[in-house]
Amino acid sequence: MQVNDTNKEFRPLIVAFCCNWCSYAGADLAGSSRLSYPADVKIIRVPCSCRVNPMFILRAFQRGADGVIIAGCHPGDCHYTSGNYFARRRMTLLFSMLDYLGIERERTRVEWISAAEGAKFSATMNEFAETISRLGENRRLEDLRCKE
Amino acid sequence: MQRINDDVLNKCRDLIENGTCDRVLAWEEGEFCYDVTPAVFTGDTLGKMIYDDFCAANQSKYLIDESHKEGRIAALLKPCDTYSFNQLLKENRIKRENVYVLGVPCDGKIDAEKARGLGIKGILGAEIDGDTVAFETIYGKKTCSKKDVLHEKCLSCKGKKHMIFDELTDPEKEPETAVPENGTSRFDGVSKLENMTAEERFRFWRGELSRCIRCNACRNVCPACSCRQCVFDNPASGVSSKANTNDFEENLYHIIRAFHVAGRCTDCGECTRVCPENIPLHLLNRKFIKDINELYGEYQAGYDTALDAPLTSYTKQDAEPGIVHERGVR
Amino acid sequence: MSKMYKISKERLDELYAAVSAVKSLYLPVRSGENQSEFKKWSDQSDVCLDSLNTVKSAKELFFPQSENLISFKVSGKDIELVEDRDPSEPFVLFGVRACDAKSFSILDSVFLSDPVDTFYKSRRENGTVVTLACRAPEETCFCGTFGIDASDPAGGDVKTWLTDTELYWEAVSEKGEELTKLLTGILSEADADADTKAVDDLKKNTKEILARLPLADLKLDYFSGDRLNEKLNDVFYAPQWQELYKSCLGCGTCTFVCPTCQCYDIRDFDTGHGIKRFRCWDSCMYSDFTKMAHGNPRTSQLERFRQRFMHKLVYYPANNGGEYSCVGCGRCLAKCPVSMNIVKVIKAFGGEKA
Amino acid sequence: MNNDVLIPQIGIVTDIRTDTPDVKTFRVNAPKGGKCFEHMPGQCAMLSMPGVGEAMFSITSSPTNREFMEFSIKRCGGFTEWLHQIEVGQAVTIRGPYGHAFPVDTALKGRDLLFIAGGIGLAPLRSVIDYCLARRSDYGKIDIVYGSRSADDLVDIDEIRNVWMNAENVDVHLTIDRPQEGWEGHVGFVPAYVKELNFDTDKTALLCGPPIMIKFTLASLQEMGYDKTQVYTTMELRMKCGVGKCGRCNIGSKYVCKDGPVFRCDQLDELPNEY
Repeated sequence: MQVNDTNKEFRPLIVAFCCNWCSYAGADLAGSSRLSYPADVKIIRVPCSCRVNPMFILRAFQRGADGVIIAGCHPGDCHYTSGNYFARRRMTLLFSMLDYLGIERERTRVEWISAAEGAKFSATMNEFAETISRLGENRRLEDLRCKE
Repeated sequence: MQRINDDVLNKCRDLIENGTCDRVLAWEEGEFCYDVTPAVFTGDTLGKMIYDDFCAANQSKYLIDESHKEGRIAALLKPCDTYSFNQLLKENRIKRENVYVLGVPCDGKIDAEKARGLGIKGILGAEIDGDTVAFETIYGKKTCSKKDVLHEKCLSCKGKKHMIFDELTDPEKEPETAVPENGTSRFDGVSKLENMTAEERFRFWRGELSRCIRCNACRNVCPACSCRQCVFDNPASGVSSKANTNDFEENLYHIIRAFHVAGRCTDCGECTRVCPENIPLHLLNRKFIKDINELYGEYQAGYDTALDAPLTSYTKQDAEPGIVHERGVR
Repeated sequence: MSKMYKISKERLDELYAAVSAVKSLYLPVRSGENQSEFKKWSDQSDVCLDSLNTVKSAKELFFPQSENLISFKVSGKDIELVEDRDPSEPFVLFGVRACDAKSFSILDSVFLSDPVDTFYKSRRENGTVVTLACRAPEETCFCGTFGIDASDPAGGDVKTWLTDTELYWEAVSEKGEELTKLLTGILSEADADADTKAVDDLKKNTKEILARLPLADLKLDYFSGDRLNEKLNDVFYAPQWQELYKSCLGCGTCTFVCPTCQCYDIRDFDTGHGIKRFRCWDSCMYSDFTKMAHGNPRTSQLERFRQRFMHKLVYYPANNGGEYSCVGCGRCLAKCPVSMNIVKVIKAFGGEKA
Repeated sequence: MNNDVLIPQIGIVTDIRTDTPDVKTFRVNAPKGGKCFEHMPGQCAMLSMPGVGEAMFSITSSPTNREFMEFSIKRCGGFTEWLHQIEVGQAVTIRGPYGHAFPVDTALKGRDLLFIAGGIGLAPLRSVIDYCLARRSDYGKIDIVYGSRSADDLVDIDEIRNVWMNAENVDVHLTIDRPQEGWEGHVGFVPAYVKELNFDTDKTALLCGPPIMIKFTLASLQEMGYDKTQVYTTMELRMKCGVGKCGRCNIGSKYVCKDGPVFRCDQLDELPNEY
């Protein structure tokens, strides 16, 4: 793991793919409950966690994300019955592959956050942002053309 | 040198003469011993048909088109090809009734590039005698051990048993079960990488993938890559399929391609065989296969068309993605 | 004839270092198992002068696989052009075989004809080409078919020959003389008798091997220059294509390893804060090569396969005084996933001496 | 600065005219006014919007127009889709001119001319027609046959009615494919109409339209006694560089962008039939 001590100013860009039915509502709840989470977390609402295609995740990294998190309904609670079960397998394999290619494993994460878990949403995002800050800028899966 | 077994040739002739088939998918000889080309033969051209230790190509992908033509085609399929054939059947890409699968035995196929790597250059012909290959070259006769010049896919052969066939040309030789040639060593390459540090793995893959010239040979030869239009050929997708622009695009292409065939890849090894840059692409596919085996139970694509594929099924007890983080920090 | 110089094989690293001190030096460097590519030299480089063909040809140094043309900033209705050309600096391209050296003149007639491609031209002007004669041609070589002498490569600025002990060096152009001058402390003058004999022996030996290569008899009579235009349609509609194309996978391997393939695409990449316009190699074997908004004139692989060989053996020669757009390097023979290549095409049209 | 032929300049769209439901005519000026470059009738220009697309279009306006260039463009793909939704003032990039023009100052001079266009195929011919009208005394009788799917699809009908129909020694023959309320002119396909009109054969024909229309009209002309050397047409293939290098529009030993797009029909016979 690379620890970025030299650049204290570094603010990670985090992309969070949130399931419309649970996690996005969880984010809403976090907001309305005045629970804070870093402004550097950019939320992209998806109809279900299984809508997240591996291409989305890689594209996020290409466009400057330093960490990508996918948040969906708890297993068993999927609005579409089983979407998150499929997502779970896909993301497990994809993350394992990224790890295999030497890309820091901490940069990707899946969390199950329900509509009632505003506090969990806030805590997860804070903790993830913290991890990514420690890790520093995404170098191994960056596209230099996209850097300004 | 005779380049086809009489039994195989006669069997094909019979199939055409008795009306079972009207053509045969096999190989045609080239300029030297190794540059054989997949080709379709009719009754008139059967004399040019060959099948020997240089016929390495996986023929099953050609059957997508061939099986949708009129008539019935006999296809010479090696044991490993039958996995891909089965997988394509499962995906409804091949019209089964239009193909007569003629299972041919395989003793491992020879890779001329590996011979060149051993310093055997200017290859004109070869005589194979058991485990020894005697190459006739511009610079004289050179011999080597057959296993030193086998294709990567043959070194990790899944077994000599055909998964599907209408007839075998050599039923005596057919084993009861598929026994991997080299035990479990198929995943040794993956394990070796897994045991490296992330930094080492990153450097390894950059070294390999940076050679990619975006020729798309791996995709076009892959029996699992049978999409009518590939995402990498869609200009609206914003990826430049043929442009070797930078590291990211190389990573993206290979990760997405391997992911897209995960659970469907039979590990036929064609991607590695055709790569002009000798990138060990099988190490990507085998990583997925190994993970699937470890996390969701042993699964071999193309083994049984009735089984649920690992990425289109699930159990409630599946491992969480966090397992990737928990597997020991390397 | 210009003066011949030499340097002992053991001291080649000194030569590389001396060249590198003045200009970037590109030469065949090990890349992956048993293969080589033209790469920039550093003292860490695993140079392999004994490799015959690099995977990609030397054309990449003049016509890179991908290069930036210009960038744009778009705001509202306005567009601003932003200079974004990859800079070209003086360089030396060392270890170019006769076939690749010949390919430069074929590329020249495309890129340097009016209107000149300035991207290519500046690299051509900046590049000094040091050729290396072949000693051990392979079965896939057929440069002789195109009148290329692998033992005495033309088309470079310096010719070199590598024996078991020495590298012999002879400048054949002004640029070559300039480079030689920079290396006076490194190169020593060759002996008029003994060294000339060593080079002559090497040439003679190579010629003997070339004469007995399996493809030495490959002839292009069917595609001979003067009758090409009238025969163009005969070749185009010939029944041979119906069979030849069938195994083709439609990948771009042959195109991308070919030293003379020069088709390109121009594409835009949206970086999120601007548009980068770049050009990249393209392949007529790809299904989208001729695709337009309202249709595609070449919808089958037969048509695309035919285009590639028609271009090399008929169209290009018809426009260039009978010169073919192939140099017989044999890369496509070694690399095609299904071993379908230009030699098989030539032979299907009766291209062998009776 | 980067002055390669592949590097475009900026053009500003200063006027947009809706001609038909799927054809708009765009006026393009250099940012400081005037034209981006000079051209001859039949030549093309590469228009582009960075990040959207780049495509080759024939220049519709005549070079005798000193103020601006015009392009009549049919909506039929990604980039043209974009063009059809822009507003006046939009910048585009433009490079050219490319290809060979119609031989207006040589082979066509002093001749009676027969222009035959179908649909958007009028775009390249309009440049020639306006050029000839501007130098009326250089050419003989001018006949224009123009057909389209319906009366609503006739491009820039105002200019046709107000200028061409009133010009000296010019006959305009309009036709539409199917009968339509309010249309009192001829109904029928262009190839048949050309035969019906039975022009004398001492003319030079300039033909442009969809490939199928070109094919049948050429046959009609030949039946009437025209030789292929009397007929010019203009071709379209996918183009990228515009200067005969990128290989995309290669057909036979010709490059459409450089050796065309204007061909005499007998020259087309030498090319393999790939268009």
